[in-house]
Amino acid sequence: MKEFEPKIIAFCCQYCAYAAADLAGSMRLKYAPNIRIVLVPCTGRIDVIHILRAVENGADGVLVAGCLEGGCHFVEGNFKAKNRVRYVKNLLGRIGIEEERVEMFNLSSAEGPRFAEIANEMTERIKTLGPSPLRRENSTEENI
Amino acid sequence: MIIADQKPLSEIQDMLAPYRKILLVGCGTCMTFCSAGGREEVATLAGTLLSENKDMTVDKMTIPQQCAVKFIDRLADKVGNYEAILSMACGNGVQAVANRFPEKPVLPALNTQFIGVEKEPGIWTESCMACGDCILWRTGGICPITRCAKSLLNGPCGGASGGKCEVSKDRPCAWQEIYHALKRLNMLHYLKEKPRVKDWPIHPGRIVREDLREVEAA
Amino acid sequence: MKSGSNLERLLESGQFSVTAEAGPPKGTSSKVVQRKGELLKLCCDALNVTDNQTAIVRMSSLSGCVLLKEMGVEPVLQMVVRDRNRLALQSDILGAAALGIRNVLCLSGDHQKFGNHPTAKGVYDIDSIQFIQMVKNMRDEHKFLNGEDISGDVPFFIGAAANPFADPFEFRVIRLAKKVAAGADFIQTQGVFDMPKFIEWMKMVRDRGLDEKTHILAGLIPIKSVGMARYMRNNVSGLSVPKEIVDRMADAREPKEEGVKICLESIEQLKEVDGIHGIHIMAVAWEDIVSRIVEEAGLMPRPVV
Amino acid sequence: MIIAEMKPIEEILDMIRSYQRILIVGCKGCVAVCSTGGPKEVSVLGSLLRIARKKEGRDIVIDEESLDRQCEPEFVDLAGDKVADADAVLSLACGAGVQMFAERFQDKVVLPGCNTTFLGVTEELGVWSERCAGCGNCILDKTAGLCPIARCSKQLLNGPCGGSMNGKCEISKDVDCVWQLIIDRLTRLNRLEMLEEIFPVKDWSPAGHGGPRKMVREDLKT
Amino acid sequence: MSFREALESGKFVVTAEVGPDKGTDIEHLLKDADIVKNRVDAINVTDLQSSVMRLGSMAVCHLLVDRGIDPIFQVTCRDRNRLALQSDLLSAWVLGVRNVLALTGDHPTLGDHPQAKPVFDLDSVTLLEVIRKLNSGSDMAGNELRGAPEFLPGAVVNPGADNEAALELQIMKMEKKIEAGARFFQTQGVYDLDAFEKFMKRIEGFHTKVLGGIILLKSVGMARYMNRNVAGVFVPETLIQELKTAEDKARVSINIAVRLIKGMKDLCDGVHIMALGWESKIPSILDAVKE
Repeated sequence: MKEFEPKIIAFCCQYCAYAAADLAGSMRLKYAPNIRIVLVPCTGRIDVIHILRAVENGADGVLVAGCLEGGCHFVEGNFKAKNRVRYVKNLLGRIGIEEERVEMFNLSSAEGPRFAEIANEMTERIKTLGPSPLRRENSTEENI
Repeated sequence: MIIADQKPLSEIQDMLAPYRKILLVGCGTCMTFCSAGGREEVATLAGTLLSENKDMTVDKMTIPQQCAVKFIDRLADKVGNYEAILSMACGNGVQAVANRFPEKPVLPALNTQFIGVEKEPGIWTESCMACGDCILWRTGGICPITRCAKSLLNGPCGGASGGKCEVSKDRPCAWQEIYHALKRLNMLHYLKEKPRVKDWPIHPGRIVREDLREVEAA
Repeated sequence: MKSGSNLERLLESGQFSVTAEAGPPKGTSSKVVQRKGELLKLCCDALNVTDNQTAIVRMSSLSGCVLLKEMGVEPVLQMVVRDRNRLALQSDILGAAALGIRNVLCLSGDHQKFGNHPTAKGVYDIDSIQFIQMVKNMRDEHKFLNGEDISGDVPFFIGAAANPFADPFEFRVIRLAKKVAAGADFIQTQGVFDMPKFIEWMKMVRDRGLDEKTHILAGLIPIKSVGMARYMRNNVSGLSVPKEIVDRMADAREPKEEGVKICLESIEQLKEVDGIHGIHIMAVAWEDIVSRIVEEAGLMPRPVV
Repeated sequence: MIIAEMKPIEEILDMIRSYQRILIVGCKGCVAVCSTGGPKEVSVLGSLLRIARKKEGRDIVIDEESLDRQCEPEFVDLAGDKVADADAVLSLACGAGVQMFAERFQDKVVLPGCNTTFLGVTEELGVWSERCAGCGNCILDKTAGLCPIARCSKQLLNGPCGGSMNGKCEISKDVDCVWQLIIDRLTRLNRLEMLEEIFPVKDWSPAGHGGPRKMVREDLKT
Repeated sequence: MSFREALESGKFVVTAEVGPDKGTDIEHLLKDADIVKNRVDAINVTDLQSSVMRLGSMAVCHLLVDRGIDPIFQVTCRDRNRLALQSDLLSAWVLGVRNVLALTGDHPTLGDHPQAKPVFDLDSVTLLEVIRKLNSGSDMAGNELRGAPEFLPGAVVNPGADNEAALELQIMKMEKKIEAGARFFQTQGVYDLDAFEKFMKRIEGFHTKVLGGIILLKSVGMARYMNRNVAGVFVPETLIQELKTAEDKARVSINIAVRLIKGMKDLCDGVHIMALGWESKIPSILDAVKE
């Protein structure tokens, strides 16, 4: 049986996480290939619906990566995102989707290695959880 | 929507008695829809006040909502010129304006009545009491908390006759309406549910939604 | 005489009066009320029977009053506006009159949220000041709230509560004035721990001449333990317990004795305050201490008028 | 405006359990302004329901619509075609809107997605509080623009009870004692004498306690 | 024999009712009670009937207990919230009250204080549940009681509903009341025995006792008034004619009551006589029923 390879959507702020991912690339750091990066101008731009759509369309995990607290280019965008991520986690938990599939991280543009670490950490976490319950709909218990 | 109607003119004049320069403020939302405090009613009331008190200054302004600070701010550079603000908003609006301008008397021109709908032109009826725990899905889309005079949750009292409420012959018994609706929708089983005791909300109410706040959640 | 009650006779004749509180049980055990009645009978002029105090369901004040009356103790019927509308309040007032109750204390009541039925519908049809006025009209004009006539007498000595320690402080005396204007014959105050504040309040009361229009009984709460002192200081809104009191209780080797001492010192001070016509002792779950306090305060035997 | 909040998702899932095709209808009036039932919330709820049902392995078809207002029949009727295709309508309007829907589409199951909570204002983004009880007899001119009926937990008309401490209500430290606010404001306006008057007993019949209310304006009748 | 014992013995029980006055004057009421005292199994004391402010039901019940009468304490949900209702029930038990009739209560707008705030925190069904809970030793929030009452709970039902929906709703609610602990029912006034029989058939198998309501017809005007204004009461035209043409109207009125009671003997478990001021006629009615 092939090992499960999760699909993880990462909403990355252009001022920090996206730059950090870039840096990780130019530093030739190796990190899990499961991360699909979506560039956003600020995590404050991420809405509840964006995260839900990702889950609905089959993402096994969603991570939102914004600036360090206090370091947001738009002052408080990452706080808004933090509140929304917490809200979504609660909603998903209540309909039986593991809250751990969605997470918020903070890092600076200089933290290329940290980005690689986050990517690996999230991938490991989702591997432990298994595929999204939404992707399991047609499979039987045995081959999960 | 919120339904209101204008206070008796004599009461408005009583409350305006100490003042000569008034800013009359209308509201562009519910009060416009229920024809109680929109641009048109502002004009009419201003005209009436002026015709009765020749030496009075009544200036008019209507903002989209009086319950939101961003719209109330539009009054900021004007209020200094007036002794009092006469608001044609619901109670929320009057208080929001009063809160924004702490040094200014803010007076209500309307009596806020209820949350309701327009039945036909000129007639509004109450349909929601904002009790905080909606059960319309079990009552055929008819609210017994609001539309039964006794807010009964477990069936009608013995006072209905001819399908009408004991309180007034021109009000239907909400429970008979519920019965017909549930029958039509094939949901009569909801009538046999276990008796419920209502958890009444504690007032004043306050709601906090963390996902919308801009400050860091505690 | 408005009611002919013992409390009224004593206060009107200028005696320093003593009242205490007898809370009814959470159940139908009439013995609980009778035991409190026995304990307090000789040392008090009248006993308040609380009305679902702190919004916790108990036997009603009316039946507690009847039980006390049957054993020869004079009751004060406490009534709150939280649980009954104007029909029930008036109806209960008539019932109490028919059953021979002569004192009533009109209150707002703690919010239902604090009790053991927090989602009950709070009634609050009328407020405590309107309630006082209503009872006064029933007594003096023989009129119900709607203006209709009452058959028979409604002889009540009408009481109200005052809390000098709640905020806004400046308003407290205005509120008392309103209660007096509405018809309060006597006032029982919140428990006094913060003596300077109370004395300041009494000065404002005298400045308005209110002490001559009503009888003010200062409230006292005997403290049993430092835990109770702390709890009241931190958790009970409307109570002001100074830090010194908590410290005294904390340092005491025998906290109960210290509590009695504090209470006795307060009584001594209160006796000296102009306009105070008596004390009201609220010894919740410590009723057996009351007779000792009254005795040691030199207020025994209770006068008969 | 009318303030509402979304029902617990568990309750919504329970009420739509037996339906396959749901039309979620938002309202662009009050509930959109308080971020509970506008177009944005319609799509969030739609997505959530699809996720939940997909997880259960049961199909659901969700159609979305948002109307200018659900408390007026002409707007509600605009949804007619979409309503016809649905097993049930899930309305995110206030209770008045839900009932207007049920009234216009008598043979359709109409379900409430929100709990309507009070008439209030936005204190700050994400925080709403109650301001008006719709009691039908406004006294804000006598109480300095602050309503004791809506904002005092005991609806006292003659000043604060003994539980007012440090400007807060006895029921919660998050709730201001409105009488403290009234007194502060009257002090500023130099009208403290207004407090001395005894407010008479209130007539509650226009406040909804005389049975469900109805308002007729002869000048507007056709 | 107490009311509970009478009911459980299976005999045909009789209850009457007194309505307290508007004031603290109780002489008249006690006189009425004494007239019927030894002829009935219990006397209902109404709770601010028709939302008109009167002396309280509990005080009067206590006075009746003192006179050796077993009262049925009527309690409505109109004026008291759940705290006051439970508290009053505990008190009533202490004052010797053993039977409670749980009612919703008329709306205040029908009474003499139409501006009052009605309460309706609970309704008749949930009030019955509360009584059951108190009987079992705890309050409705589940807190243990120190000493529990043992009330006999009763309720009312209106068999004369005027349309299908109303009848179905009455029966639905009656079932809920039985489930909530109602041990007996007193009905709205009955004048049409056929209709009543149909109603009794409809509820056959319900585990409860039913006391048919008898309202003494004092005049033609009263009959017409009830037909127009009182929900669920229907006086057939034949009865109205009988009363209209009678010379001794009181005599005929008594005859009608006697006939109705006799008719009910085979249909239900007892009768509840609402004499509305004609309490003095109850003994002769009961004598005539025996003949």
